[in-house]
Amino acid sequence: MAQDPTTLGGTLNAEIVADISAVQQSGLLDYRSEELPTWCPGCGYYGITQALMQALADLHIENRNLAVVSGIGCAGRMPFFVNGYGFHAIHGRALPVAQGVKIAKPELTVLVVGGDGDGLGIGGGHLPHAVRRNVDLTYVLFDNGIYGLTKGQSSPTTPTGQVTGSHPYGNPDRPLDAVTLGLAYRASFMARGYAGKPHELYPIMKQALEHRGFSFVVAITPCVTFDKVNITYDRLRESWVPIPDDHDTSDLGAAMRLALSDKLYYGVFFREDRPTFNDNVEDTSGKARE
Amino acid sequence: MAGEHYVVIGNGPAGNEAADVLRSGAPDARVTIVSDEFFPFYYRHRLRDYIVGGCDEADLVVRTPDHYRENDVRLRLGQKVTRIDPATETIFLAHMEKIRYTRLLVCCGGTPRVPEVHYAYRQHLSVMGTLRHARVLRQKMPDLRRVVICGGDMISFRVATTLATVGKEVVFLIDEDAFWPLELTGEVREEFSRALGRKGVEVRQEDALTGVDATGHDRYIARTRGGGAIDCDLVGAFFGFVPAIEFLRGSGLDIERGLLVNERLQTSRQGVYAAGDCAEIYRPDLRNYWVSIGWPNAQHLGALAARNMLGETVDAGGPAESVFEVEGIRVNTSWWREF
Amino acid sequence: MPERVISTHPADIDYVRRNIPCQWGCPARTNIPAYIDAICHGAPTASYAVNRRSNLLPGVLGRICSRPCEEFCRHGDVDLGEPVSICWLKRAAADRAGPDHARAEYRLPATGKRVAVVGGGPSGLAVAHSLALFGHGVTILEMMPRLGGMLLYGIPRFRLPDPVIAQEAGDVIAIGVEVKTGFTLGVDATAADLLSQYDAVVLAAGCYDPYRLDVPGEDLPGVYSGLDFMMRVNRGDLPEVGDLVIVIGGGFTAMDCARTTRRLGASRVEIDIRETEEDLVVSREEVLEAKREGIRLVSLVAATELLGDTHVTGIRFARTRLRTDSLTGMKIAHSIPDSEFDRPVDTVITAIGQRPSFGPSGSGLPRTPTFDPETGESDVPGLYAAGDYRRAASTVIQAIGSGSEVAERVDEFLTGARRRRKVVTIEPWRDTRRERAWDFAEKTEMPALPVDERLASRDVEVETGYGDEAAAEESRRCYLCNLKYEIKVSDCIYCRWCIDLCPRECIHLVAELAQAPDLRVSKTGRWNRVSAVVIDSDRCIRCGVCLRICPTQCISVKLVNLVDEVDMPEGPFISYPLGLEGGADGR
Amino acid sequence: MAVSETTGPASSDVVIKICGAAGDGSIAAGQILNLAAAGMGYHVMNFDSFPAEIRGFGKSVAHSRISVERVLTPGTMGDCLVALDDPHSITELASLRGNGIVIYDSRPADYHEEDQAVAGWLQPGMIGYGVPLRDLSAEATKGAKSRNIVALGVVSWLFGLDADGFRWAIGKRFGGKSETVRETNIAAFNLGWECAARELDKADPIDFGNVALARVENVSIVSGNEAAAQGCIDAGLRLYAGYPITPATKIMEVLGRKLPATGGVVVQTEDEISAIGHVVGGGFAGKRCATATSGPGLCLMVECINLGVMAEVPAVIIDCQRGGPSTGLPTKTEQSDLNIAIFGASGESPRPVLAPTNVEECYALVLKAFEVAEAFQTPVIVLFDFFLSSRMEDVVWSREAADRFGVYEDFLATPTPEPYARYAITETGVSPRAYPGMPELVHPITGLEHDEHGLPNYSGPVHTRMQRKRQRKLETLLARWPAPEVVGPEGDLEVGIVSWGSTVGAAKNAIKRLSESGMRAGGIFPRLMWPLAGDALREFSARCGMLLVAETNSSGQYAALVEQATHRDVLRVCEAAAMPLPTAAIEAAALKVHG
Repeated sequence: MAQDPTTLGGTLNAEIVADISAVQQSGLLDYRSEELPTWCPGCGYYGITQALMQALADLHIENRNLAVVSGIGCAGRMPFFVNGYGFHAIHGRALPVAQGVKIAKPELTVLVVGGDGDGLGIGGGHLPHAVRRNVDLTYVLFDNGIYGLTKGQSSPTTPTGQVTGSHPYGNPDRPLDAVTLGLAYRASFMARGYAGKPHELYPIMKQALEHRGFSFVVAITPCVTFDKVNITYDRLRESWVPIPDDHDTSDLGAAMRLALSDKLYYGVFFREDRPTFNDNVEDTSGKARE
Repeated sequence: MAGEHYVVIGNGPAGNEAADVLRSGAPDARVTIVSDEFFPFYYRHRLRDYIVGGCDEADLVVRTPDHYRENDVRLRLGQKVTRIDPATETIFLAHMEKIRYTRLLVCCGGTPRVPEVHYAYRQHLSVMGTLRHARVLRQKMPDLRRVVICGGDMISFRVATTLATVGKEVVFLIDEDAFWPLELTGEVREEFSRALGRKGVEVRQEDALTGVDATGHDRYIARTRGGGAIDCDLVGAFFGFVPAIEFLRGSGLDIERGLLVNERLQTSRQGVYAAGDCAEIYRPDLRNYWVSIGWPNAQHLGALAARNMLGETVDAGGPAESVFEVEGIRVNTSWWREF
Repeated sequence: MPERVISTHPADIDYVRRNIPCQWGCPARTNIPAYIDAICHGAPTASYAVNRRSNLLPGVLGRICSRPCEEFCRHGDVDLGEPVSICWLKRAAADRAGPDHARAEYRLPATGKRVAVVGGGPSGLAVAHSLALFGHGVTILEMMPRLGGMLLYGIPRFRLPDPVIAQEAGDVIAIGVEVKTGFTLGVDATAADLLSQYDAVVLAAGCYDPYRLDVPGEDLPGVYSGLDFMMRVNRGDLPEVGDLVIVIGGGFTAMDCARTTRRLGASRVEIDIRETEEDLVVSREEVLEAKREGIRLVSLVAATELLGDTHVTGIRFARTRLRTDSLTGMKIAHSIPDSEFDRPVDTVITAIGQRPSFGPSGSGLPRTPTFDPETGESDVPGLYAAGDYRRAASTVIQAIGSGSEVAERVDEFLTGARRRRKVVTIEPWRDTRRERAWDFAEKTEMPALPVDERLASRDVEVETGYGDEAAAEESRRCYLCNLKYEIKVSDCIYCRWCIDLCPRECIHLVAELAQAPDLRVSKTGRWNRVSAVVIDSDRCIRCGVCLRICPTQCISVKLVNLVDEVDMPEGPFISYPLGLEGGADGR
Repeated sequence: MAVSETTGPASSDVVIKICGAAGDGSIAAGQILNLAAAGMGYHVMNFDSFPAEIRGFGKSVAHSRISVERVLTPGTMGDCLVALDDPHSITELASLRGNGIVIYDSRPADYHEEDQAVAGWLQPGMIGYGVPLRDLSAEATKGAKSRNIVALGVVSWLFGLDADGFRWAIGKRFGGKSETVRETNIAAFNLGWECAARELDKADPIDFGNVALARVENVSIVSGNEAAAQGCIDAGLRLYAGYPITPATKIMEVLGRKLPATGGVVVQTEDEISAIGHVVGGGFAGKRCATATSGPGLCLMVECINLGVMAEVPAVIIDCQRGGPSTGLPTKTEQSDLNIAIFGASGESPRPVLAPTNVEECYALVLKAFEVAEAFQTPVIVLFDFFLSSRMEDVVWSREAADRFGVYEDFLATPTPEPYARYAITETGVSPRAYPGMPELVHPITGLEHDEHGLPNYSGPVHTRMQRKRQRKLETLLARWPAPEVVGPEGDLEVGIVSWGSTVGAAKNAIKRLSESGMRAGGIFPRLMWPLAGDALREFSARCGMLLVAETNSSGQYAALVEQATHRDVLRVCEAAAMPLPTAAIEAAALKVHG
């Protein structure tokens, strides 16, 4: 009967049996809340979430030590779907709030999520400073080039010419590139991935979480509801190229050249170890006590 | 009996009587009536007056919805049961909802029968069993001049005479099966024919319907075995009623024409009972299966079924209430017999 | 996944049982989705050939099959309407198949062994056909002047015209089977005689010995057994029929007899059964057709005595009551004491079944052989039984299915090896693009003659067959259960796009998967319990929407076929369904 | 069928609610229904509620009232519920009349558990029409997504609303889409209509008679936001700067489409701070500029508005209020930004605040706001709310309508050089204004306190003088602005109702009902919220035995101002219940107090 989808058969079934038990044993379900995400069906955010949760599970991050901070927007809903301490803050201010969280309680793993409008539009001014302070956060920018929650207006990363709710004659502005920005600000970890390839995105997420300092991951994702033309699965599927193996992630210039090239690279562009804000706090307090 | 859910399918005399008994016998239980008709419990026998404007819909009502609210009976009107599953004690509704019961009573009455030999043109035949049918007929009434009636169950006599009384031309085709399912002697049959004739109905003996052609909107030619071709505005088929239990097929209940029940009105499946026109019971005195019909019988059986559902052991045996008076002629019959 | 996997894994065979229910429901394991798909794509000859491989007589079965498959068709699941008219589509293929369809796709080298098959009915033909393919020399020994057995003599012409039988029986002979007619077992030769002349003997002599009511008056004039009645009619030796006829029994033969008596002039015909109409094995269409012809059905009655002095004049019946057998769940009718009543009658036909007419006298063996009703093997080496003869009267499709199986055992006996077996082929397949709207298409009814035209002639075929459009329309209703749409769990991102766009809610979020005994999954709405998104093959309509929409392209289609694998000298031959490998069908 | 608050033939005034999960298309269906009905010549009012999630699982209800007469409120109880999904529709049954109609899907994809089907909850007396919406949708468009359009076909047949009118409206609604989309949706409509005609037994009395009134195909069925956009355009808006925020975004979208053709510019800024910055900058440059936002955005804008007040720069800010505080209830209505609009600022920052009461006034008052801003050289805040922003009414544009709120051209004095004082002290408080591009009048402006020439000056006398000057501009405005609307009989009143903004419709209905029940009831409804019309309020108050203030917030923000002005306690009829304050609440409050 309908209640019992029967995917039987020895040869036919071996794979699904193995896969389901793999999912159950992976631990990623521990990072999901009970509520089903309210994102539109087909949304790329699911792919990003899948990769992120796999990474969290791999690193065995304790739920009680996980803080997820977001602003406003579709991605802003993330804290409701994660089994951890979530803070759905206000528009554009996720980074300031998250910095406060991390500085006040350094033992937390602080994950900041938000969309392109939240992070590069209204909150764009906060980004360089979070980077500058090198607060040990993992910031995942869900970049779909659209304002989804308000039903389809142009965002800072909407391609030029795209027709949107706010630009019925085409968006006149040149889109920002989050990776170039992050590199220019010299984020101590700069990477990019694609929502439709969670297998490739997952190791990036893992490295970002492991990195000490501000790690900035740009996850390119389609908005299946409001952009059926530009940033779509069909178009993105073809255009992704892994960062060459011989790329030196400590070479900021090389990273910038990759970011500026016409190709859509995924992987880690740049990373460097430098003292985090909290390191400096300890340093300063040490000095003060002297 | 908290936790019990008594579900009654059918909102006629049997169902309402049963619901009353269940309500008073099990004050804490849930009682639900499900009926596929929107209209509340109404007097069916007034329909023939209704179709000719002799009374209005308000006059048909037996009980208003308030009654059920006060009685704490959940009345689900306009909800059709499509099947039941005694194994999981579930009934399924046409609007695709499942309801679980602990005891179920089926008393959904009958639906007009059209014999298979008339299947080829059944879309042109008018029937009358419910208010819904009656509404259609009432609407057509002003435009009716000539009506052909075939079949010949008890309602047919009443309708034919009523129509004749209001000045419609009525042609009544009577063949050897006409009085089906009544088993009448030749004399009684003659008596019926004469009674119809007296009321102004044209009776055509030994003739039967063999085809109906639609010649326009509500215009038909009724073809008969005797080679007749009757121009008319309506062809009424009155071949009695069959229990409206098509939805029970495949549920594992024993069905002959009706739902077969034992003396306690229990069907072949645990927890499922039947009463009224759709319950068929073996009567040793008649050496036959039997359906007791009519309003008082239905109420009586509904109450008996309810008492059995409540855990009593009450026998529905006893003499068959089967004497009816039609047009002053007394007949002894079951609602329907084999066909 | 490689191009095509061939599996003999029991779980894969079991997959077919559960997921291609029509094919498994067919005793001959006819590849139903494949042949319907072929019709759908305008390849009737391929469709006919796929049929013929398993059921040998598509034209015959397309008319009179008991259709066990349709009972299992998912389109007939609760709330899904009527099953696909699998049987009538078979006829549609047969009506259109070209004359040059394949008669033998493979033929093993000659073995020099000789086998006698007693009986040229459906099972005998099936045994002979398979044994011939295995390379053995086969002789059919038939009692009647023509091949066909019960098809020819037990079924009225208005349901199964003579030329159809002649054509399809002829196709079997055409591959090189010898036929001897006028042979009666126990008269012309005993089983022992045959065993001495042949390497193996298969008894497929059918059931011609009618069961009796065992009530007083059964031998009165005017009382016929159903099978005798039909055989006489089919031989042209018309029995005398009165005006008032009562047929006792509720099987196909009873229906056939009743309908035949209407054609012979009876005006009031009744079929009286012990149980109720609900419980009849014949299809509801068959009952409806009988009723349209004016025949009445009386249930819950059991004849206790046939009345009359020189000729039957009445029947004494008792009313019955149904009881459900607690062990089998079967309904059994018991007579009610003191419920007898009498009915007048002119002619009585008893049609309550038959049994094999082969008694101890016919074997010629020291002791009566016993046959295993499952396998058809006997305790005498080389002696087998097939069809009705093996396991009491049943259906044509069962007879054919059992014929093929017995032939495989005979071959194993003769060669010492099992040379043909069922295997499952699994391979990637393409998008199907079935449309949801096809779900709402009503079952296409079989066109039939008006009742007066039917009754006017004894033999004119009642059902006239689907037209081209009707066949195409009906074939589109098939869900193609041989295709399995599947989500690869490890690539899924749980985005639920497929669920959202799925037209029939056949895709579910599931939590658990219990391994034994069945692989069952439980649905969940809790995000932290969702371990997979799974397509329910039971409800999937193979529209392909999910396949096209999936962001990570993690959905695939696999074609699953249950087919024969034959050990040919040059390597295994797979009876892969024709019409699927491109070419004619244009799929 | 007993119908809603206005009188009129019962059979031709109907409240239809189309309910579904977000994404089921209930809102779109409502829009088509409105357009179709308005095109047929009926009056419509529509007020939808939908969740913040685009899709997902929130409830979404299109609420349309269609009547042969002009409609004051959308009505709370529905006459007909179109159930596009079951769980949400079951909850919506509570706001359906006892003899209401439910149109539901008779063939969903799977069985409902007991009590999960809306059809199972129909009370005796209600009328259910089961139609296989999903199946018909699949037949028409190969998917379940046109169930809403199929349902419209049913509505059309059932209520005798001209099918061609619907086809016309569907054509218009999908005008931008491909021919196929239009055709398949019309096919879906037709299937619904035909199925209803074939299968349904009509059992309800609602009947519009299938006769369209005089067809008005040029009618505008617009929301408050669309009316606002039109007001901006007709006022000669040159620059609109904004940032997307519910429920104000539509204003930007409409302007984005229409403004360029008039030579105006729409800038989508990176946030609201930037948006108001653009507006103040543009105002400084001498152009008419505006922005629209909602509460959270207004919070961000406050410092720049304050700058505009200080530097005396014209600007128009439309605040489409929504439930707060903080991000709050983005898709629910509330009138709770009154305080921030009037008082939100550092220091004392007087500026005019306007509040329209219906869609037509959204147009008129926005248009007028530009004139006031320019005449008095100040930011003007216009308070909308979600209810006004998104509800739709049939409107005919009329510039004259705006002028009933006064004409202020005479304040536009031409500045004279030698020596030019940007902030010259005048009797009205208004100083002749020059802006960049004007020769010989160059001057600085600043957010610092300044003297008449615009130069920073922190001295006590200057600050006092300038504070008074800025305050005096509002007094001038108040004196010029027409007296507030007062309704009801002259003389003493048993109950007087003060209300503002979108609650005025309900207040007027309440007065009507109270009067019908024999009570002497009246009301006063200011559009100029600030400066407060104190004299008018006091005068009205003096006539009233009981003074009620009705508004859709929980603390009674306007009530507090009225209390201050009238020196008496008022009865606060205020409730922030994520929906407009209903007529019944006002009526009940009045009756309760009055016995």
